[in-house]
Amino acid sequence: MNLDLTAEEQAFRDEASTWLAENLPTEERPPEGAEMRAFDLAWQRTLFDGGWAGINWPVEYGGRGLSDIQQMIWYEEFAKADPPFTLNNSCTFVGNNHGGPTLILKGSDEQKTEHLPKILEGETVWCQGFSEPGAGSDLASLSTKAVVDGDELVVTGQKTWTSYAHVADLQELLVRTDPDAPKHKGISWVICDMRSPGIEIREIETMSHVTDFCEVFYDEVRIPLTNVVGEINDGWRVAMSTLSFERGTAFMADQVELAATVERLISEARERTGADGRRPAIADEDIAKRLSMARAEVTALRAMTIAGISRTARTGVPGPEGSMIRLFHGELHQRIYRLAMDIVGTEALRLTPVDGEGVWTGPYLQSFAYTIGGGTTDIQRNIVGERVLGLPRQ
Amino acid sequence: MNLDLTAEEQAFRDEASTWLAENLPTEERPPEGAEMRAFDLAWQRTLFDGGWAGINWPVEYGGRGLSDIQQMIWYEEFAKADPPFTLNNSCTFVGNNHGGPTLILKGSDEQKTEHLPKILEGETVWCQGFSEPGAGSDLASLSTKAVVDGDELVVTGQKTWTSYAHVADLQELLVRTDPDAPKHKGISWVICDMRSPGIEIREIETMSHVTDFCEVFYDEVRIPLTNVVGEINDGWRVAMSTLSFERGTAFMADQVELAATVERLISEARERTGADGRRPAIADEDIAKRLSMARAEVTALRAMTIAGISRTARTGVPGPEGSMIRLFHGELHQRIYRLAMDIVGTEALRLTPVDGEGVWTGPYLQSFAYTIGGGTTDIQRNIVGERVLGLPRQ
Amino acid sequence: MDLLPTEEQLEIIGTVKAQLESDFSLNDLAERDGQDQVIDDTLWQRCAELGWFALGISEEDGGVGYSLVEEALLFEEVGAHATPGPFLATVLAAHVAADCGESELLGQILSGERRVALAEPEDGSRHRITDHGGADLALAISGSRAAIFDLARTEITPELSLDPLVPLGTVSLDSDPLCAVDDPSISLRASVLVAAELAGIARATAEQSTEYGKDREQFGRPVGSFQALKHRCADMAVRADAAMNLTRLAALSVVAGHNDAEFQSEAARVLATQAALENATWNVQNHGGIGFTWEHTAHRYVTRAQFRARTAGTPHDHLAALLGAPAT
Amino acid sequence: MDLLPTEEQLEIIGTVKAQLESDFSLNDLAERDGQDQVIDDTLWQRCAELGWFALGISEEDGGVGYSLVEEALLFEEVGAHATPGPFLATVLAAHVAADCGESELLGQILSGERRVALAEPEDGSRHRITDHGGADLALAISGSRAAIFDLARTEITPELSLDPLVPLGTVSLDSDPLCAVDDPSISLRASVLVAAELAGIARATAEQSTEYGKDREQFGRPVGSFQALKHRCADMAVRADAAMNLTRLAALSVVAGHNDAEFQSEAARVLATQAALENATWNVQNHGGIGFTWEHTAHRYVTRAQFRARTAGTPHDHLAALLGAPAT
Repeated sequence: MNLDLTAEEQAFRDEASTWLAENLPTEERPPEGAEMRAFDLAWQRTLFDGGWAGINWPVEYGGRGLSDIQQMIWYEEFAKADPPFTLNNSCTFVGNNHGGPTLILKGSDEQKTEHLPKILEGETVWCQGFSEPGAGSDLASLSTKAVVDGDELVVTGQKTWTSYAHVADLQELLVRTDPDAPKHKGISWVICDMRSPGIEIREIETMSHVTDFCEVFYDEVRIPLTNVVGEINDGWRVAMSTLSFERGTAFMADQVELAATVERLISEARERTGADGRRPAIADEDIAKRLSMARAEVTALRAMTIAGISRTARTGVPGPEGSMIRLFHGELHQRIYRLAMDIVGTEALRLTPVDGEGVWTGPYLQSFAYTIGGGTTDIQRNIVGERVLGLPRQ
Repeated sequence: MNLDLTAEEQAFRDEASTWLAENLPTEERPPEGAEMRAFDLAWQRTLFDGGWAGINWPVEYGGRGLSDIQQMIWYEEFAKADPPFTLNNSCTFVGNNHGGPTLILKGSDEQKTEHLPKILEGETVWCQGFSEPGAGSDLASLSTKAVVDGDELVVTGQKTWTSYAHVADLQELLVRTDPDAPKHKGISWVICDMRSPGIEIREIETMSHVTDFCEVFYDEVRIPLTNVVGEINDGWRVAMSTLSFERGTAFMADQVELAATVERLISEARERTGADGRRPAIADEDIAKRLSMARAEVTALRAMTIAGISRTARTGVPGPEGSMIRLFHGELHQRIYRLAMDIVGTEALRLTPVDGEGVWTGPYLQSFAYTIGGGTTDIQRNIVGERVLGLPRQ
Repeated sequence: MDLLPTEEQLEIIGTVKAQLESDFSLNDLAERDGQDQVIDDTLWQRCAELGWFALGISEEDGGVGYSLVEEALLFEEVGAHATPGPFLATVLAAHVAADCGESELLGQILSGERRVALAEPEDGSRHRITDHGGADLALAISGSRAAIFDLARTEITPELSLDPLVPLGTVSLDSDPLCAVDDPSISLRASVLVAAELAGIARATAEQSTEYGKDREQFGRPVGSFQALKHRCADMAVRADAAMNLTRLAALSVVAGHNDAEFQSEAARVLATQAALENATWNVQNHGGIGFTWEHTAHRYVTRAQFRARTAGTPHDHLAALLGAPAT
Repeated sequence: MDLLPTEEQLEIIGTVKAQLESDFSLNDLAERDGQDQVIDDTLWQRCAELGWFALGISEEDGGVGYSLVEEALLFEEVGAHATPGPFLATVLAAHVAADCGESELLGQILSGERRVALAEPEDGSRHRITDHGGADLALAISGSRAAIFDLARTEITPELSLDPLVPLGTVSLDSDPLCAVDDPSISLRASVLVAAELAGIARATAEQSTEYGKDREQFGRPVGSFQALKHRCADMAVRADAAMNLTRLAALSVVAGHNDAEFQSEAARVLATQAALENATWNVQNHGGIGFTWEHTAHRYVTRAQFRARTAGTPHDHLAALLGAPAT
């Protein structure tokens, strides 16, 4: 047990801090469409050129081959740099944190060579095609079907909750290739070109006024069999292997940012007049106690993340304990924005954007997603109960 | 919809208030043993002589045949009279609220004639023999067996959580009379004489230092078949019919008393120095908000109780909605005593009795029982979900 | 003593429900998201004709002659259907006009001819105003004082609203009011009616989650068969039942002029606020991804509950008022 | 950077665990419920011999030469086993004695010859005292000042204790202390050690509920297969994990002398307090009737958590301190 940074880690931190001070964009991120895509890819390219893309990706695939601790240090320095946008709110997220890592683990040499550099260099946008209207929490019951026809798969069906499908080049797509096998055994993980004929994309508006989510419809879409990642019908295992990484480090940036959010909220509560109209909001002990508890909780989140990294460093693979962090983070994120609604008084009724400085109501609406997306908290609690604690399945 | 009391109800309220002022014992209730039994029975006799026993029992069985509203009025007047003991914390509870009402509904004429007057007149103490160590939440899986031998049942097994078994004369006992039938179909409800040979009673101490609960062991205890209430093997239905009354009015006294507790706690918070050592505890907005919310909640409990009475008045039988009141009351009761622990500061570390004036830590420990006894909150939520809301069973 | 609606009251509820479901469907109203005037004149007129603004006004004043109890039943349904529109300010203003003896003004309000927006004092003469689309009057309540202002020559600065069906803005009310009263019964009435609307939100969201639990299947069975959702639905039902019955009790207590009227009203307001916010929030969660979409109505209840929690006083004010109120 | 115990630390944990389970079993200790001296001299002596009081004292001062980190690991196990006894005051007093250069006194404490009760200031010289059975010294901490008093000629007024294994009383400490320091590191250490004990309670109760969920059957299957209990166990595990890891992080931060040491320690204290109280409470509930009995150990964690929540400062103090502490 120690908190020491190695000389290398310390140098990394200094280097990151210096680079960010010089290279962080000052303009806000365009909220939608082609400008958004261009902004996100340009930032990815800037990161790549600066040596900050794929920090914990293997060197052979263009990454820097550094540790998860260094990855975390990067996120911490990014948050400290007071950025005008949040790190994970980018159309490069799936490529960097999900599609890319999956190819590294399970892709063929050709797949790796073709796709990984383009992800890091900011040339392609990936999206995820997992959820379906009839298969939400019960992901494995997905029904989008893929029939082998020669050296192609012919895909028909529908996906939903596909972030950034409307600006994506490629998709990690789960399809049912064997309708007769048990539900976990007949699924394949394929790379789908989003410009293929037969694909129709429809944007879904969310309660937080975000339109990054899409429904994707597939009408006999032809995908080469060479785009299957891993074995055919083994897609569930392919997907699960990367989901553990998702639980491991993908959301670390969110967690680090949440700590900064709590500090901003404390400042807000000091500066703003409270509900009684006479004293600062923070003078109300109820508000003060909740802010204090929020501080303790985001700090605990950091401790859990470091413990998770320590564990992964020993075992090589993130364990199911990552679900505990997901669960804790999702509910904490919501609690913090609900507290913000109580602190800002009648400002709570004025709508703000989802992202940006000193905005609270947009992020409050967005916070509802944190206990739903990527597996509801019910599912996370099942995973913790069964896989971490060993309680019997239902 | 109206809040009017009829002239009769108003007269009843005045009469109750006057009588209580003149007849309420001033001494505290002895905490255990024969003195406790004697005290409880004497008070029951006083009630009977004053015309306050069996307020909503039918007149033909010695009751007053009055309405549930009048029953509630009585509880309210009792609480207002600032009594030195709580009403339900009595060894006469099971006879008055469970054994008696069951006989009224399902007993034979002989059973009614023999037992009902003695309950009202304070001559017998009843206890309940339902729970078993292996059958807690899953009551219907009880295994205490009863074999018919001539005109007797021979009972062998064990019961637990039998309040006041050590001072009881009679027991409402659920036994398995048909081991081969489905679990709900082979149970009988019998009256067991607690002085029968073969009965052994062992007191259980609770975390709140109460020793009213007992384990009861039965070793070939002989009970006349004439003591079966309702049909043999139909005991589950007999038990359920009275459980609905338990949900209906039996705990009304607790609810009324809880409202008085909140007012006492508010006084306590005004008079006592708070955690910061400078101001009254109530000056802390966190404490103030929780007290305010508690006030709203006990008031809502009263509204729900009146609504329940209104519903029963129309249908004749209390519905499953009573479980909503039980659930709400149990958790509210706990919240209030936890709030008390935060208000009384380091006094929270000094143990007090469970019952009495200005005591908080004993009742805090006792409050843990309120979400366990008579069906845990998990079971109550199942009942609400399935029987009130019609959600599918698991 | 009885807390269930009478046959006559059940009929009122039934009529209101039918009307709200046919003419005020959220799917139709969604087209006006963000617009200044959400309820058009025809629709408002119809409400007036149904006597909704006049329920609690005495017959001699041209009203229907019922009481706050029936008004509360109306508002419970308004909440349950997340119906937008200046119902609260209009109903309260009618009572203010009646109190002042302004029969012409009262007539115009009851007939739907003049609509009343709600103005909440923020700082001096500066008010937060809601539901001002199509309104030519504004009602401002501050403590026991209630006043009706003419909006004719007043400029409203519009603002982006958390709830796109509740137009929001700020306004300075500097002119003399058309009429004003000093009457605590107005704010008591406001507490009960807002509580009723919030209780309606709590009830509707509990029902929406329960229905979803019966219909939606995952892992081969209805999601409501899983304890996690089943128990949440049970908790939601309890919250709704508590809020609803307490609000009805409070309305009765106010009408009867009981000593505990203020206590009961504030208790109802406090409890219903919490019930609505909690239930509306859980309702989104219970629906999973679909509950997070704009298309689904779940979010309507969330933002409406946030508005109503801050309508006619803040949660902080009401918690303090309840703690300060004499118990009986 | 690493938050998992080293091999050496795992060995310490293992030894402590084994000792606590064999010699400090709650079933045996239950016989001393309500007695003045719960831990007899032999047992106390054995702890001294194992070096438990000396873990964080430097070797030159006669200690083992580890740090607050290892002390925290010890206290986590003390909490997890609900072990009674004046561990906290003794370990802290050793540091006070070392700070003062009182090597004789230090030696007596480390050897188990003199035991130290904990005195919490209540009003002027009046203190609440705990674990005084067999103690001849008392440690009083107030802000950054820590002082050791001789209890020899002091009268203790015993009081009924919520936790029958934590003797409770009041005492006036009027005499001059044997030694005193003004050193914020003592209260920082106290925060971390109390947090560790509370985190241990949170962990043990999470484990106890989980085990019960696997073993106990109702309705023909293990109760832990029902979502209600399964999800509560998951929440308890998360709370315990958060409290444990944060406490370890705080201990490391204090040892490293980082700027955020106070922040981290107060955060750990605040979080562990809540985790212990919540988990201990749910643990009783999860066990149903059996959890409510005196015989079962579930209630031990409840009352111990209530005590520790108010040991070396109150929840209110620590919440305020955390909010006031600079973030880094």
